[in-house]
Amino acid sequence: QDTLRIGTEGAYPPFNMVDENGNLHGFDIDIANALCAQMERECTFVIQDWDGIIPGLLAGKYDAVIASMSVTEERKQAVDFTDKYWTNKLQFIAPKSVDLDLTPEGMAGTSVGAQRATISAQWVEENMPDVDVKLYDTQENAYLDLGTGRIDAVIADKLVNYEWLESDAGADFEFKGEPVYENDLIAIALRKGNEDLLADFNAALTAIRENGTYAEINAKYFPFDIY
Amino acid sequence: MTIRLALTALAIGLVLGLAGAAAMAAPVAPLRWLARAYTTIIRGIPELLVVLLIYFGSSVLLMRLARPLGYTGYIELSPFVAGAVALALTFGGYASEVFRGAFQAVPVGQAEAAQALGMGRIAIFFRIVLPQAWRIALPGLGNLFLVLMKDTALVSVIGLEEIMRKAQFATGATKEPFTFYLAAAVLYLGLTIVSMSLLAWMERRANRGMPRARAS
Amino acid sequence: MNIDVMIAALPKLLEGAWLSLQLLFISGFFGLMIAVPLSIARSSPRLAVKALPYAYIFFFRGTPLLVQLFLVYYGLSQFAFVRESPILWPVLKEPYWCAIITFSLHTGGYIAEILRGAIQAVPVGEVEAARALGMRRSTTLARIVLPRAARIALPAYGNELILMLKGSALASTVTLLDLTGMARTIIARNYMPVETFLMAGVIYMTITFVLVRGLRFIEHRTSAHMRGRPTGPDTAPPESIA
Amino acid sequence: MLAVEDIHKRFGETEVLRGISLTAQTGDVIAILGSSGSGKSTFLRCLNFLESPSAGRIHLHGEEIRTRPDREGSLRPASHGQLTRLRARVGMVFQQFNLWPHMTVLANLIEAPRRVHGMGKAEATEKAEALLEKVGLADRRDYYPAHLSGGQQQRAAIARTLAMDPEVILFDEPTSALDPELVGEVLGVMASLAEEGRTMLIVTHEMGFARDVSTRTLFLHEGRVEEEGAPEALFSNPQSDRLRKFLSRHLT
Amino acid sequence: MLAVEDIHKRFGETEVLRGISLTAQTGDVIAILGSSGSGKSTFLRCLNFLESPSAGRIHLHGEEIRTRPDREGSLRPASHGQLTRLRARVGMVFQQFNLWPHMTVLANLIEAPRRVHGMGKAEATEKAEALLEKVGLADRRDYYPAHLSGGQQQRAAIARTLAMDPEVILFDEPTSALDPELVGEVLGVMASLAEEGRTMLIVTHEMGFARDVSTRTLFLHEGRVEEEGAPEALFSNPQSDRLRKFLSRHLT
Ligand SMILES: Nc1ncnc2c1ncn2[C@@H]1O[C@H](COP(=O)(O)OP(=O)(O)OP(=O)(O)O)[C@@H](O)[C@H]1O
Ligand SMILES: Nc1ncnc2c1ncn2[C@@H]1O[C@H](COP(=O)(O)OP(=O)(O)OP(=O)(O)O)[C@@H](O)[C@H]1O
Ligand SMILES: [Mg+2]
Ligand SMILES: [Mg+2]
Repeated sequence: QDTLRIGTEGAYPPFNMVDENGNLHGFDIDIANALCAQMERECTFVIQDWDGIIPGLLAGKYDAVIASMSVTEERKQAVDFTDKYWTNKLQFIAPKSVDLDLTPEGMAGTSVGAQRATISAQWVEENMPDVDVKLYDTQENAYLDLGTGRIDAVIADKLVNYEWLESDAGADFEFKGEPVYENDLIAIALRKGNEDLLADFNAALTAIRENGTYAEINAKYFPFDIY
Repeated sequence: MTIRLALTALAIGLVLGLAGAAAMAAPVAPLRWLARAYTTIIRGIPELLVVLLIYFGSSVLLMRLARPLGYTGYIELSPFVAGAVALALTFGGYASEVFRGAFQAVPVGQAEAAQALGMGRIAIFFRIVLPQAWRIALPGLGNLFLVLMKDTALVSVIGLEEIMRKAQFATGATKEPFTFYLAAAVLYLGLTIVSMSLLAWMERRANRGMPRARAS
Repeated sequence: MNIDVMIAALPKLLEGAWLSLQLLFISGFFGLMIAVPLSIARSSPRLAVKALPYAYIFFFRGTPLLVQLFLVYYGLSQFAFVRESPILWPVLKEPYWCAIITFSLHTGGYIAEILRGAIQAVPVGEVEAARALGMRRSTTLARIVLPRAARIALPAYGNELILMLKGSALASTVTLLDLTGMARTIIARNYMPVETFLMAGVIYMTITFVLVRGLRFIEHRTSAHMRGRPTGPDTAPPESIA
Repeated sequence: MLAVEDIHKRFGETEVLRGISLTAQTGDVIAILGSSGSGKSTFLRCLNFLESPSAGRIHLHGEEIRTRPDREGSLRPASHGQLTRLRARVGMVFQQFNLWPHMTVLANLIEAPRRVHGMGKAEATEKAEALLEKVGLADRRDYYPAHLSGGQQQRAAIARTLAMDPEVILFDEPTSALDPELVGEVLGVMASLAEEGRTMLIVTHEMGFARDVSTRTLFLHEGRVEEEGAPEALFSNPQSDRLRKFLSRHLT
Repeated sequence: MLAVEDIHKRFGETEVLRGISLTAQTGDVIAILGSSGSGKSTFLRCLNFLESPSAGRIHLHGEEIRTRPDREGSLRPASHGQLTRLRARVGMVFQQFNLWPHMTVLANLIEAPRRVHGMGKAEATEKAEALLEKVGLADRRDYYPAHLSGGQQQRAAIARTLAMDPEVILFDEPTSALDPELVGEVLGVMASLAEEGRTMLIVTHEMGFARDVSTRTLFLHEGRVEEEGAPEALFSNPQSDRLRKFLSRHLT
């Protein structure tokens, strides 16, 4: 059997990122490696910018995308998804010194940063029409602007926000309110019609959930269960 | 990587640029149209698109061609080749314009003298017109080369690692965007120092025999 | 290929194109304003005069536009005094002005280099004639050197404008919804990158085409003195190598 | 050798040449006189198609230069191969010299013989040096044209043309930038070329030379041959008023 | 009016001018003869600092042009303001014409009067047209230089200089591209300028003109004034061998 080529972004810590030596690591990578081990297949990683990650899959540059991709209706038209391998929640963060009224009316007129082409971006645009949404290419840039006060709040995946709040730069900021969205399932994307591969992945996912490998990886990154 | 890619694209692009400029001044109308269409279109679409078109387009095309032959796997142009071709095409389009301007600035008498001596068109072009136009074209070409060097960043989209891409990884890893973009800037500046010194040297060579106006 | 998608995207894309055009023309104008004095100083034989413009051109040609844009947009805002300044911050807070400032400085460096080459290509005799008639340096520059240089530089300047048009796509990285930014936002929702980018590409092409035609027209208008003379049938370079 | 039939040339509205015919045999030296703007340079330039005539035929070395009319009504050469071949046997010295500024004097001289005749570098250099000696420029062989005086440039331009050993030579005011002493020398060189049997057309303001060396003299006026004939006859007994007026200044 | 003391000029190794001195009063017409490459053009160009002399002093209109030596040992003008002011009163006609190709003949003529003297457009145009009439170019006022014949370009260059009404005029072979008839006319114009009391330095190969119009004649040889004096004396009784040789061709 050929090696399985897996596409990922490498710019989404702590899920997938590249260290100083150019090596990929992170939650997604560990999961991917565990799955490959479970399926007893050889895997290689292909790094691809987020914007081109689905086109790259469709063009056959790689066979699966393990890049913390949310399952959405639009995406389902283009690709097939496995079962979820973690669940994403969206939550606002903002400076500790301000109070945010997280209703659509209360947020009207504020500017909120989000990463382009993410569920977060889509969620604010749909649920808070009067908010001035600023779209960033990378999550870091959104945090930078939050730090300088160009924007009032950032909406992003809870886990990503958590990571940033833990860092020095995030010291003056905190989560605001409860997660606004909890239905964001994260799964592996495959080209349509790859039924065998889909089945293999799902089987492997169930297996690592059951044999404790998943919990081990989870614990390595987060103090709480993210499944 | 950046340098090898840039130089390869430069070499092909210069040839394309010369050919384009020559065709735009050609007495044959269809050739002129072709050259104009080339420079307008290639300059009209974003470089990124050219890169993607060549890279993904070529693999789609190659696979289409291969399918009837019974091959169903995935084929692609190596990112290097695809990148070099795409960047060369782009460079060529812009360089055509620079050369065209430079050719126009060479006094006609120069070519006429060569014609009157019975020199062929190719000899006139390479021995008389080009060396003089070259001098005028160099600053514009230098600009383009520096742009080209930075365009190599676009190739990262199709998976070739190079400076900018590395900077982005480093940013992701350390959360200090400023430092790393600055580092990338410094690296590019280093490459620029080399390119600009080379260009200055070429200009000095090209300017032999050409008097310059004094400030007084 | 889905035509409906393309048509649905059009109004938004045109909105983005309008921003792109603003960025292009405003920074194109300021860039030229920066470039003219810069190129004049840069072509001076005196080291003291040409050192500074040289450094400027060197920096702005030598670093990627994206880096420059990030330095201005994210970099400057890192300094507390910038954020607290009542003059700087209202301007630098806005991505729009950050983009305009960066693009102007950037294109200024490139245009300066093109102009410098053209200034040095003006035959000495013509400059000497002006000096001998008692024209001041500024007059000589304004009336003889720059008009001649402008004509020589025009095709390369066209390149620079088009490159700037496309460079302006980077504005999308600082949250501006220019043509590219708009296209990318639309793609994030419709997952039709091919159709959407194609449509954006068509708009870029149209703008480029109009620019190219406009420049050709200016070229034609300013080259009356060169027409007619090269009636020789083969003053043109050979097409045979094409 | 050279036969020109009814050459016309118009620039837009104005007709600069209005039908000039001329035949020159081997060894003919034809002086062309005429006031400023009468079309002398244009006529020479039409002969080797640097300017496209509007009408007329040109035979060189017994071959007619094939032409086809273009949209604006000028005659373009139909075959570049033919034209290039013929041009290699017709030399021209330009009124504006048109030396190549990016080459030294020597390089200017050896360029065409090497590229056109495929002459070796050593041979071309030797020949060029002999010619430079002849026009008194031996010590300037490694100068660039911009560093030469006007007269030196003119002599370099003459030498460049002679380096091709052309059978027909077109001179456009070849002594305009020269002092009387050098004029004498250059005219001497030209007289010796005539003796070698070369055909020459010389646009000149040197009446003395026209009278002494030319085998025939033409007087152009407003694009037409106003008068033509043996130099003695023309100078001593001009028929037309124009020529008489033209010569008057010189004769006094 | 114009006083030049011991001007030297070297290009790298070669010394082209080796100490030339000269004074010219208002109304003087000084003809400068010399063989090709003797330094005539270089001398004229040094006078208004288009070329930086290596040594010497120049007084114009009673003012000394202030200079300071640069690193290569040439004298640079110390004050550009002063130089520009003085240049406006010294005209120069170049051997290579140096017309501005992007302007029509008329625009070439009115440019300097308007920008330097601040003359109104109408006035400048009127004056330019009168001058063009004088040199026989009235019908070419809207032509670009590239569309003019050699002689027409030369006359346009002369007219451009005269349009500034300079008190001192430097002519570098102003009739080289002209036919005898026009030479006569242009020399006539110059003679009338002399009568108006302008100071002129004329590099020329027209011995007749030098003899008839100049108040003094200089013969340059290898960068030195070989002989100088009243034209009659110089022409009828040359002292040096060089001048005798130089004149011999003309006198025969
Ligand atoms: N830039 C230069 N570098 C080196 N040598 C030069 C330069 N300019 C002029 N010369 C040399 O200086 C000498 C004098 O030149 P100049 O132009 O003054 O001669 P001229 O007397 O005007 O001659 P002509 O009558 O031929 O015009 C020439 O031998 C020429 O080769
Ligand atoms: N490209 C052109 N467009 C329009 N008119 C032109 C062009 N070239 C030349 N002419 C005109 O044609 C006429 C003849 O020019 P030509 O150069 O043949 O004159 P010439 O006899 O050589 O004069 P000279 O002795 O002054 O050199 C001139 O009146 C000139 O203005
Ligand atoms: Mg002529
Ligand atoms: Mg001279």
